[in-house]
Amino acid sequence: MIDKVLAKPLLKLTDVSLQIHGTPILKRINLELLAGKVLGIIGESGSGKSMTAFSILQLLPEGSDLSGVIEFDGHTLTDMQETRLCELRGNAIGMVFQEPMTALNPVQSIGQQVAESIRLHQAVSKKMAWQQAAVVLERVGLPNDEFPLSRFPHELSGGQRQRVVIAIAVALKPQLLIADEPTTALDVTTQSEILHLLKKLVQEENMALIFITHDLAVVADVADDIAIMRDGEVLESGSTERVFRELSHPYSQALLGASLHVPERISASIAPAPLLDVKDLVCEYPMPRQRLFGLKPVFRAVNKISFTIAPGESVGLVGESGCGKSTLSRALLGILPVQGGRVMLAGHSIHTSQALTHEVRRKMQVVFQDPYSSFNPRHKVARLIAEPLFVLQQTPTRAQQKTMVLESLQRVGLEAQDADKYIHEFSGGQRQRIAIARAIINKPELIVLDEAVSALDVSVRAQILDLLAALANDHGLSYLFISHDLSVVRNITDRVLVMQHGEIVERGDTKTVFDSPQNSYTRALLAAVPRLSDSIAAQAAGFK
Amino acid sequence: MKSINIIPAAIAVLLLTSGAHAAKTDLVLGMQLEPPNLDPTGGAAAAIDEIVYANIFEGLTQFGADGSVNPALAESWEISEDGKRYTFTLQSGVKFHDGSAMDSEDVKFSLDRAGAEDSTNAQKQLFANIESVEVVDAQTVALNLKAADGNMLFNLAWGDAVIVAPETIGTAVTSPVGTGPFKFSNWVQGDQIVIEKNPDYWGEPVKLEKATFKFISEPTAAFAAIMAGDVDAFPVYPAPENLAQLEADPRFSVVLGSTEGETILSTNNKQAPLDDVRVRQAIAHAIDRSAIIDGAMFGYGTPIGSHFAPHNPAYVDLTAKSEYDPQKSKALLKEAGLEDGFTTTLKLPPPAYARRGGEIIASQLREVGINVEISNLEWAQWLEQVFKGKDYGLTIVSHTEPMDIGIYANPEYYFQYDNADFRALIENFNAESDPDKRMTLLKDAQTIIADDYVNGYLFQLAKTGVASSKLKGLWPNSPTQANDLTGVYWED
Amino acid sequence: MKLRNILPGTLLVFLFFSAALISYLWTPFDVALIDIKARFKSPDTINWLGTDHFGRDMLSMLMVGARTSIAVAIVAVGIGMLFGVPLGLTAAAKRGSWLDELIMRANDLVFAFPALLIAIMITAVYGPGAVNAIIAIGIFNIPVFARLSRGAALSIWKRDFIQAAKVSGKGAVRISSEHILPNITNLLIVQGTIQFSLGILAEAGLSFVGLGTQPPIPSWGRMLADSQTLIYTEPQLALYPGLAIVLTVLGLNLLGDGLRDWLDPRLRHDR
Amino acid sequence: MIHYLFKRCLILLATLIVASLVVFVTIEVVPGDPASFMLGLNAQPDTVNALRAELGLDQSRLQRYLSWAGGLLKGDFGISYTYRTPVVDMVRDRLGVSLPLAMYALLLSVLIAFPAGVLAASRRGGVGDTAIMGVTQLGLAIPNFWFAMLLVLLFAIKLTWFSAGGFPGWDSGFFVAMKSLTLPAIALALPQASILTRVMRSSLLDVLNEDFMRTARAKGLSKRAALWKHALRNAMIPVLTILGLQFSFLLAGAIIIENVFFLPGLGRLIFQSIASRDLIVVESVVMLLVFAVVLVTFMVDLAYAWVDPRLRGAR
Repeated sequence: MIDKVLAKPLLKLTDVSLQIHGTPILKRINLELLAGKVLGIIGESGSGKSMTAFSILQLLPEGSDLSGVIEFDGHTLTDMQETRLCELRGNAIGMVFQEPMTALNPVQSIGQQVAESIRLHQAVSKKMAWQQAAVVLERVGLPNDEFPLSRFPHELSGGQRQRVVIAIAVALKPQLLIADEPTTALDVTTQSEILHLLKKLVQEENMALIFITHDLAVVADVADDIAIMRDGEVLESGSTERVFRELSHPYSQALLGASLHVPERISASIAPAPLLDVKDLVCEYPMPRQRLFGLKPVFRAVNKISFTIAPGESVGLVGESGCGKSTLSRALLGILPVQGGRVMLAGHSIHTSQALTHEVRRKMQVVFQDPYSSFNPRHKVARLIAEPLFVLQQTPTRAQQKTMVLESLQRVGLEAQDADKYIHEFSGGQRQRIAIARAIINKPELIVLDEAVSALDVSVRAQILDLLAALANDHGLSYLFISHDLSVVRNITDRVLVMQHGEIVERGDTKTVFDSPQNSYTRALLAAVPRLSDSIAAQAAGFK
Repeated sequence: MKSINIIPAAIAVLLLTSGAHAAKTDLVLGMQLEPPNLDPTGGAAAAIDEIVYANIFEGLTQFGADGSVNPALAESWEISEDGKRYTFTLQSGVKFHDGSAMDSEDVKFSLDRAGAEDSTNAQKQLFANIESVEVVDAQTVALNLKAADGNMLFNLAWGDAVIVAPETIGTAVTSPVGTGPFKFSNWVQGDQIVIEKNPDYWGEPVKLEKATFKFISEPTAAFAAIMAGDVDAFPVYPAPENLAQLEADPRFSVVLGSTEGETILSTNNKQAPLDDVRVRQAIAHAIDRSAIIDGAMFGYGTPIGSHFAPHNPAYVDLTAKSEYDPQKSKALLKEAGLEDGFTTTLKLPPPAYARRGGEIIASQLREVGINVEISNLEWAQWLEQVFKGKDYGLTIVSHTEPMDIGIYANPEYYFQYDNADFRALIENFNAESDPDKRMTLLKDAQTIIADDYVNGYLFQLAKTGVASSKLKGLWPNSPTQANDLTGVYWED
Repeated sequence: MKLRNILPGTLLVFLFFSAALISYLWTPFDVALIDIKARFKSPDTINWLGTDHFGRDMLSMLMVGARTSIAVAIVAVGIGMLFGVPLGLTAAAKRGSWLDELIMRANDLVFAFPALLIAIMITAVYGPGAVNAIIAIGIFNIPVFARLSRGAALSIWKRDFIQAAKVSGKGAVRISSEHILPNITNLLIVQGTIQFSLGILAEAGLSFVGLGTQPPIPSWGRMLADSQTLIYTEPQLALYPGLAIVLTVLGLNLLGDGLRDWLDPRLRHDR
Repeated sequence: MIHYLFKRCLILLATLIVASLVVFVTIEVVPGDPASFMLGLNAQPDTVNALRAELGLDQSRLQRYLSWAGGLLKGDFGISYTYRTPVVDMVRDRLGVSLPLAMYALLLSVLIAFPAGVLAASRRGGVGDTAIMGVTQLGLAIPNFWFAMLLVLLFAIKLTWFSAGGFPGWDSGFFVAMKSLTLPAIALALPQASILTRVMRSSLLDVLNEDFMRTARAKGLSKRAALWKHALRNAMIPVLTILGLQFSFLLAGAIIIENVFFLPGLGRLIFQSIASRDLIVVESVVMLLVFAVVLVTFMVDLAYAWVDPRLRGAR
């Protein structure tokens, strides 16, 4: 408390407002950060948290109009000329971005890219810079014997690339490091690794860190101070424990509530006959030939998987990207050929030689992850929702269709007049509702939810989860809930399957799996998940 | 300003080095068509003769600038009483460009070869009448004819009858070896052919050291080339529309002359309704020659009323027989039962006289109710469809062979004009050797085809040459397709 | 701002299209009428743009010429779309299959031929004329549209709503027509205008070398060819048709770019 | 990579074979008989037949195709009907004009397009950008033969700085030869440069929007430095594609320009040969051009790999 009064802040934003092409993005932002401290900025998409970061770096898109004062280490960044700024960027202030896949120049080796930022700010020989680069990469966990400097980005995984980005940012031991959603695009396990790396670096170099995220849990145990943003405003800021203790602003409470949210659902009474019965399912992809002649090698994405889903049951399928869960879902939906095993839906085989009978198709529907690519932008909502009706033997009349559409619209909590709108007029959350409306119009018995809420902000996600729970309760729907996010699965499924390398490594009641995981991988997964409740407890207890 | 001045200077240097300002003993001649090869006894293309005739190759006799037939490799000859044996005395000391001597053996070889069964000579019929070629001695050769032939000396003057050497004829297509005052030097295919002075020429040596024939097919390019000084002369300038302007320019002189090219609206005499003489006459009267000569040739060209060159002493002006009279032609069509006109085809070869003239004629015929469908053809297509296939109604073409009225005696010819009297007349003419009688026969011939309105007779193609005003000695006329450079020199 | 991009193009295109359309009903003078005495008239109240080397009214010639060029280009582009788009969609629907391979190789083959030469050969085979010019130009439009629609379709096929459609039991044909086609029309329209302008240039080129439209039907290309030798004495004869071509093509290109921005900003950089 | 190359070579070969068939068939149906064309109006039928025999035109189509295609493999293009010289020699002479001309034009268009494109992209929406885009629009719209006419009118006839056309040949000196190709090259380059500029610009703009450009800026690179060091190379792929297309276009597509400047190039050779029904020349030269195009596309593909490491590995 006291040192804050004495010490001069490293970074100080005073009444910073930003407009881009006239539309206000930031409204009178005031923030302070002391050297060596960690500031967490939390907000959902569109809250302006990223733009705050870019304002600090003075890297704003065309048509930006920034007012207010940003002071850094005694200089005023807001009226500094470009050349001086270039000297600061990457040198005194480093930045890490959200999307590691695209943050690196694909045509330059990682060594080049790290060395470049060194040579930019230090008068050192190519050779010297190269050596330093090697050192830095070591420190971010890319040992040179495994990852020579000559590697190109496309030869690295997402997590490894993020490490390179970090290496570029910290190469010159900046006083301030800005991390903009550095882990959002990554799997849970990688996420925690990167988090640890950042913590380590910050402590070792005594850097100040601005950590921007949408996920309270991620920052809770990292940040000294926290700022919660919405619509370009800082709703509340202060030391982490205070913020969590008081949570004066209703939105913050909502935010916190949402991320701890548990939808109410009555778990189904398990019926004997399974609705979905998967036996020894195998899916393979051909890969490009290695040698001139000889067969194309195949990649086995799904390897002899068996499981069942009872009517009214909700099953979670958890695994990290590339574990084959999407392949599995498409195979179940019958839109991907399988190389072995069988899938029975209500007693009918999905992968019969002849085309799927309408009756079977009707029983199963799907909701996809990306609310933006899930709809044909050229069609009106009514037509979008009505699409599954195509499978019915006798397609219903216009009138019937209309009523069915309106019905399912209401059931997902949308208005009747929404039927005549185009998809781009809706927000992400609303779109997922429409997706669900499309899924339930045929009164199916099983809905495959492929990362259905992963792309949504926490508050919206909570609403959608409630909706799904309600639908399940009302109509005894079964869900196959595919997700990489364990916290989601935990709150809405009866049973959970953990998937790795195309195989199911652990299965069982959600509760038991979460409380006493048997498989090592499962444990790793669970360990990696930042638990908000824990960190709050920690904060409250006043120690970290 | 300075920087701008530098550029032309630099260019000027380039120009000098590029030798665009030619030394005054060499000459760049523009030609529209490039010869396919350089063997005048093997190919028909006029372009061949236009380069080699009288320059590289010579015949026993040779055309003069006025169309007269003069001695060449034959210094003199005698004709037997019955007119069936021609004895030629050859020039002495004539050498081919490869140094070998030219003697009567070469003459025999050349003429036999040209007339042989498998000969690919385009004017074979010229030699059809030759019974045998007889070597009397090295300097004397005799021709025995099947029948008396007044045309023989004339025939032997053709480019297709030049004397070649057996040992070099194989390569004549690309590097001709003749006896002429120039010898072949170099051929950049698609661009130019160069010939240079033959130092040991048997006759009077030529004044030019070197002559370049540059091939420029596009009329625009031709104009540009002459204006830019890339070319010293265009013996046959392809774009009459520019002549007025060029004439006004002191740097150039425009040489107007006559050609053997009767430009006619060839008519398919076997295709209805054109097989009706009244219809053909109607067409003749519907055509306004002056408009065509103005519109297509910009005034250059002499109206003709029959298939005969006006500059020929035997010429009779028959244009009155087919003067411009739309009313009359309408009447004739009515008479032929075609008062509401008819439709026929007009197939046009590439030259401007045909394409432009065609459009004009089409609109003139439309005036009297004759509807023509124009289709533009390349030469190859024209030969295929019109000349060989006889699948046409009307076409426009210029017949550039000298004294070729004889073609009307061939019913198979593409006009398909079949008139026994005319054929008889031509036979007499060919057998006749008395000049006066020949003259009258020719006049009758002209009149017959004019009265039969075999074709629409438009105009005699003018030879519109353009040359640097300092250049002298080019042939004004072309009695045959040739650019005889023996007399050409630069005036300083 | 969008309007600013589209407006000039639209105006130019409209100008020449209307000129072409009007010429069907009315032209100041009959273009088939040749009057040698009246040739090379400079512009006056009767002949607004003067007369050509046959005494024909330039304005009328230009109007009918516009008709020819536009007609040829439109049909050529039509051919390209008619064959190209289905081919492209099929290839995309059956991506990776031998059919896809076949179609794409065939495209490469056509692309491998020097377009203008083939056009010349075609006109040499079947004789010169508008129809053959159209065919010649059209053939080379096919692969353009085939590639474009295949590429665009592939990116659409990846989208989730296609999966949803499959789950609803829809087949490749139905998906292509219901979902793919509507989503690539913008691209097609934009490319269409570009090919259109290229078509006009091509027609002009062919007519210029005498293989395009045949007399007495006027065409800009042939007007240029006819006036070639006169460019030094009667430059306006070469100027008007040249400008007509330039302005029409310019208009179409501007329109194309405008549409590109207007219809779908995401396509702004698309090539 | 090897596998990829191998596959490409197979495709290349197949393309050529099919192409040769297409070419032969298309051209053999062209009406018009070379022999009778060569012999002209007054030729006798038997003369024509004699010539046909001499040219081997009396053989069956299949025979002719096989002997022709076989010859091509051996690099023997046959003997021209009209010129009576080996087609190879003619092609060599003509290439001596067309190839330099194409390269010259391409060079010009690159020299114009690269700076212009970069400038326009970096000054996006600015005056420079608008001006450059305007000029390119015009460049795209002007028919190059018309442009060529105007060039001749101005530089050859009014100013007489350049000769109006023709090609003196390389033995008359490099500069003289190049000079005679200058106007044609300019005429050809104008539209090409316009296209290239636009492609350059748009693909640069794409790259400038990429995340890694932001990374570069965050490193402390100035706008300009980031553009040169990171954007350009990434922007090359579409540009390379267009360059490839343009080269093959320039090699063959210069027909009209060659006519306007009466240059003895490949295009004009084909044009004349079609007119004179010198079929074997047409066939051989078209095949040659097809080969050139396929080859260039192939090389462009290799260039991709050179530019973009992602393409080096598999495929």
